[in-house]
Amino acid sequence: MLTPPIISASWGVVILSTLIVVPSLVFIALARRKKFIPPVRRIRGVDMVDEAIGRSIEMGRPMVMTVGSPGIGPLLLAVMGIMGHIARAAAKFRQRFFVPQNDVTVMALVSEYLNEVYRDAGRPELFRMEMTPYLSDQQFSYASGYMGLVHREKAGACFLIGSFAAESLILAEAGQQIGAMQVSGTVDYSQIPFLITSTDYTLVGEEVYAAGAYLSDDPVQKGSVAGQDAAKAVLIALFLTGVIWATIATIWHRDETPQVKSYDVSLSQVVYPPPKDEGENK
Amino acid sequence: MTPDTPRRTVLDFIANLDRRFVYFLTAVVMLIPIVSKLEFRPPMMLQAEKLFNYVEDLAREPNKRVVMISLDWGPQTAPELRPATLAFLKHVMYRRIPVVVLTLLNDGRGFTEVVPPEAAKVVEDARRAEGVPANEIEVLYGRDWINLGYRFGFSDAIRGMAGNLIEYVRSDTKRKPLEEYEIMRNVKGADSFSLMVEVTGSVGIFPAWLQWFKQTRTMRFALGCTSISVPESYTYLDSGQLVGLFEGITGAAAYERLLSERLGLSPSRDTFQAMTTQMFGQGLIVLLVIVGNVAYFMLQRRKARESTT
Amino acid sequence: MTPSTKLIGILLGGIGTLAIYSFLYKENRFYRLFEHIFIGVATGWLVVTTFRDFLFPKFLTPLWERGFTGLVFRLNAGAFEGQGAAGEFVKRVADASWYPTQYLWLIPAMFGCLYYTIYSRRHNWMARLVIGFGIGIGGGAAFEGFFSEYLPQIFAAFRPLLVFKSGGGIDVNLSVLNLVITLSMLSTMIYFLFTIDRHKFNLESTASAGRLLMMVSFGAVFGSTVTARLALLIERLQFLVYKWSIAWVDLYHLFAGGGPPNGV
Amino acid sequence: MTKYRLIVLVTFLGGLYFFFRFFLPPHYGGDYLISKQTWVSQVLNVMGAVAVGLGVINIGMVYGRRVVRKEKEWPESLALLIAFVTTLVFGFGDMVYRDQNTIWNAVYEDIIFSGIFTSLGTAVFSLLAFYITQAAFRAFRVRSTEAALIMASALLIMLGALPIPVLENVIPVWLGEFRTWILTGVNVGVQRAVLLGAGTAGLIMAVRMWFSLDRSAFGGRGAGA
Repeated sequence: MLTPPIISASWGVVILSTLIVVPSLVFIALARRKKFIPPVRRIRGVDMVDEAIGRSIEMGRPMVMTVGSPGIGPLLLAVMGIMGHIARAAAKFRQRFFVPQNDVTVMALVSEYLNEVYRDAGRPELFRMEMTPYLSDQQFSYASGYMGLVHREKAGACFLIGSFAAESLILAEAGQQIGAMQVSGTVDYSQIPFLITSTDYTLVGEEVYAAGAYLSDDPVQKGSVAGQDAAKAVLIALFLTGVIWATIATIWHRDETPQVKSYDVSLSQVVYPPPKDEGENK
Repeated sequence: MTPDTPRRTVLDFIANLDRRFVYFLTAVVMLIPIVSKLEFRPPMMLQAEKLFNYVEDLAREPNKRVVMISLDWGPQTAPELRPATLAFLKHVMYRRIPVVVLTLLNDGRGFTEVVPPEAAKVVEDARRAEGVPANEIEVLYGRDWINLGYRFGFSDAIRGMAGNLIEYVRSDTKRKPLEEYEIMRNVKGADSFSLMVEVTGSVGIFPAWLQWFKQTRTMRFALGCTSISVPESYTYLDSGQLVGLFEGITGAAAYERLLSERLGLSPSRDTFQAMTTQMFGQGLIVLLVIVGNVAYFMLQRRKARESTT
Repeated sequence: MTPSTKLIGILLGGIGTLAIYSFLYKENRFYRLFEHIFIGVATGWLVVTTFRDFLFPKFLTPLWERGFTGLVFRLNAGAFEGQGAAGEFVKRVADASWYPTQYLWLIPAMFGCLYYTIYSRRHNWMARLVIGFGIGIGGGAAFEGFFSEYLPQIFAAFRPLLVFKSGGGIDVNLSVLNLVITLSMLSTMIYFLFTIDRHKFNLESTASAGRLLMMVSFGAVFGSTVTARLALLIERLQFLVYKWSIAWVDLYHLFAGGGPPNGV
Repeated sequence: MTKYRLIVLVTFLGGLYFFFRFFLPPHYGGDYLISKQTWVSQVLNVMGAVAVGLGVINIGMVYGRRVVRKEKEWPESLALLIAFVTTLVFGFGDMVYRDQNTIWNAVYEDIIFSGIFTSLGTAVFSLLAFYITQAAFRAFRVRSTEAALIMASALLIMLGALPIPVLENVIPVWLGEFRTWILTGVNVGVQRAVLLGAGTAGLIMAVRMWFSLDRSAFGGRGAGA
């Protein structure tokens, strides 16, 4: 049977969201008071970001970054941690840095942020509107504009970190063609293979969030990575329980249903009881 | 040493083909079937055949119930999904099963007006060739098919139509009330349909249909999808929620083959050609990967040999 | 002898397509021209659709009809008072179209306009109000988004490791499949633990198995996407070979006299 | 400091509706909030729609400056601005004469929309066919275990899906089986793990941003960490 759509939270959802969110709040509070700063494993992607920055500065070629089209949300904020790191280096070494835009509200946010980074780095005069050119909100006109920009500016390093759709390979190949060093990262599952084949290193899924935390050097972010791990431990425990539950249920009911799975497992109905008006259709 | 030199350059060349050469090769290989109008006979696909047989079963019912097809695709996925839509429409129209056409995407609006008449024309030609009496040739709008056009609001629209279609939709694209059409006489909600075919390249629309357009004992689903979403669709096949599946262009071509072999409908050239072209392109990729690896492997071995000597 | 807009559209479309393809060889002026035109058109299109589909029908028209007109009539109602039919009419319109609440819509509009303060050096903190509001929405809506998207996924992972055939006996195929799904999911999740010392918990091999399984499925995704990507090129090639080339013939006939043979 | 507090407060207020809509029990206000959905999205749409001018200002500043100062690429920048203005003019013409057959509609629909907008979009999209071939050729080499695995699985999937009629009986059946197994087995598990991991991280990030917890957050206290 299919899971019914979720309209509002049940007690199970409340408990589950508490289990996911509260550990990270605790870790963040601890990290803020400097009581416990969890050790975050340095992922290779972080080194690659630094290497790409170094190489493009060495070559004297500009850096280009695209966040795809995530909209204002958690992913964008996480990616901005990485963007800030790159922008600080760009400001410090007076290297040109482009972040083409395809959403006006994201553009407002990103250009405000870059403005601030440059001001804090003591180089407010280096920030200009051309750094965040608007290439329209259409997926493929944005892609064509990005291709042209990367080729014309002879980018030395490209960072494709954010949320992408079919255009991911077009963006990645543009940098690949001119021999730029590329670091990519996305949470969009179906685009990961293309980024892997065409860029030097790919941050997979939540590595994007972790890299942002690592590069920002903020104890709060490190605490939140520890919180993520705790939340995942909760999920793993839930999965194991669910799988064992389903196995036992299948063995128990083997004469009626050959396979008891997903929503039919009564554990899931505890977490998420069926809506009342649905009941009569079953 | 001298006889070795040309072989080496060839190996190096193959292992490190210039990107422009690969682009050129792609264009040339894919142009071959298009320019020469080359067509291969499509292979049989199990899922397409299942759907075909299901429709044939429906055609044998004494009171043919209405079938629904939703064209949830736009210009960018049209190359893959238009053939499937066309093939299915041809089949139901030929079998005189009434069909309701609609779309949940703004982009699909234009296609709901173009594709069904195209299918109707093929069917009418086939009937003429068979010598069907003149008054039975035509595929009539309002009796054999109807276009509900673009329905706004995704799951809200699906929910509304599942409850009471005529009351929710009210009028067709010609802005006439639905009650006036013969096809709608026995239609109420989801239960009045025998089959719902969803053709889409977007994720998430089909699950909404599954959830809200309730699957009853007599109402079944079929899906036409782009080859990207084939993996996801397999889970629905696995659970028996689908009676059949169009797997991209290949699935549509297989269906066209069934139509032409079993019913004698003239197949759509474009579909066969697209399938052939796709096959050429895919074959080129497979070949390039194999050749590239062999060359790379041989180069590595030669390097190893040279370093030891 | 002016060619139809359809014909011009097809001709331009083909030229543009070739311009885009010329990028495959090298970035050049031809490509650059069409790239810029594309961005210009796409931005214009965005503005037009925003106005046509949203601002005009949903915001400006109601504001004009139900707010502004009413206000104008109301302010001038005094002048027409006691002037017979005209006065009656003005009063009726003023009452019927006076919806003061309509003006409340100006509040979100003004708030949205704060975005424009990013161009000001002194007042750009005000843009942060509306940006922050957007960030807050993202934060608050995340719960609903997370659970409606992932709760079904969580349940779907509850798979029995033993499946029986309906007649009796164990269905080996399905049982193994469920085992594979469960193991690959767990090992991938373990790969993504960042703060736990893998060495201490003996998870190194599990994590690297997770990474390898990830590669297998990325390959599978790549392989199954190829056909879809080729389909687009087929459409373009068919357009160029069949439609576009014929459009040139039509154009030629148009100028050489006589109507278009294909009637495009 | 007050400015900062105000921004934090507004950020917090922004999330309240969606949070309570989901978490309030239906009979204690949840249903009421859900019923206000259209109204709220209308408000948010108004806020977003008025910002559309930001893009216009940006292209005006970036490309307009190039044209005025005759910097490099100025002819193309001029073409961009002309294309933009033309689209606006005919677009609004099309809007005024809606559902009629005037020159405005014809130019907007046939030339600007079908001719340029759709054609160029599909053309850029179809570049993927070239790129995917090249990427497969270049990247699918047996250089390491990981690369070998990615290659092998992609190659087997492609072979399994290759609809060659001549080879219909030659391609072994297990290839098709393998395809189904990888796609519905390993792929399902890995996908779920990747998505859930990213989703969990996103949820926690969302909470952080809702309460403006980050030191380096976008909130006016300075970006420098």
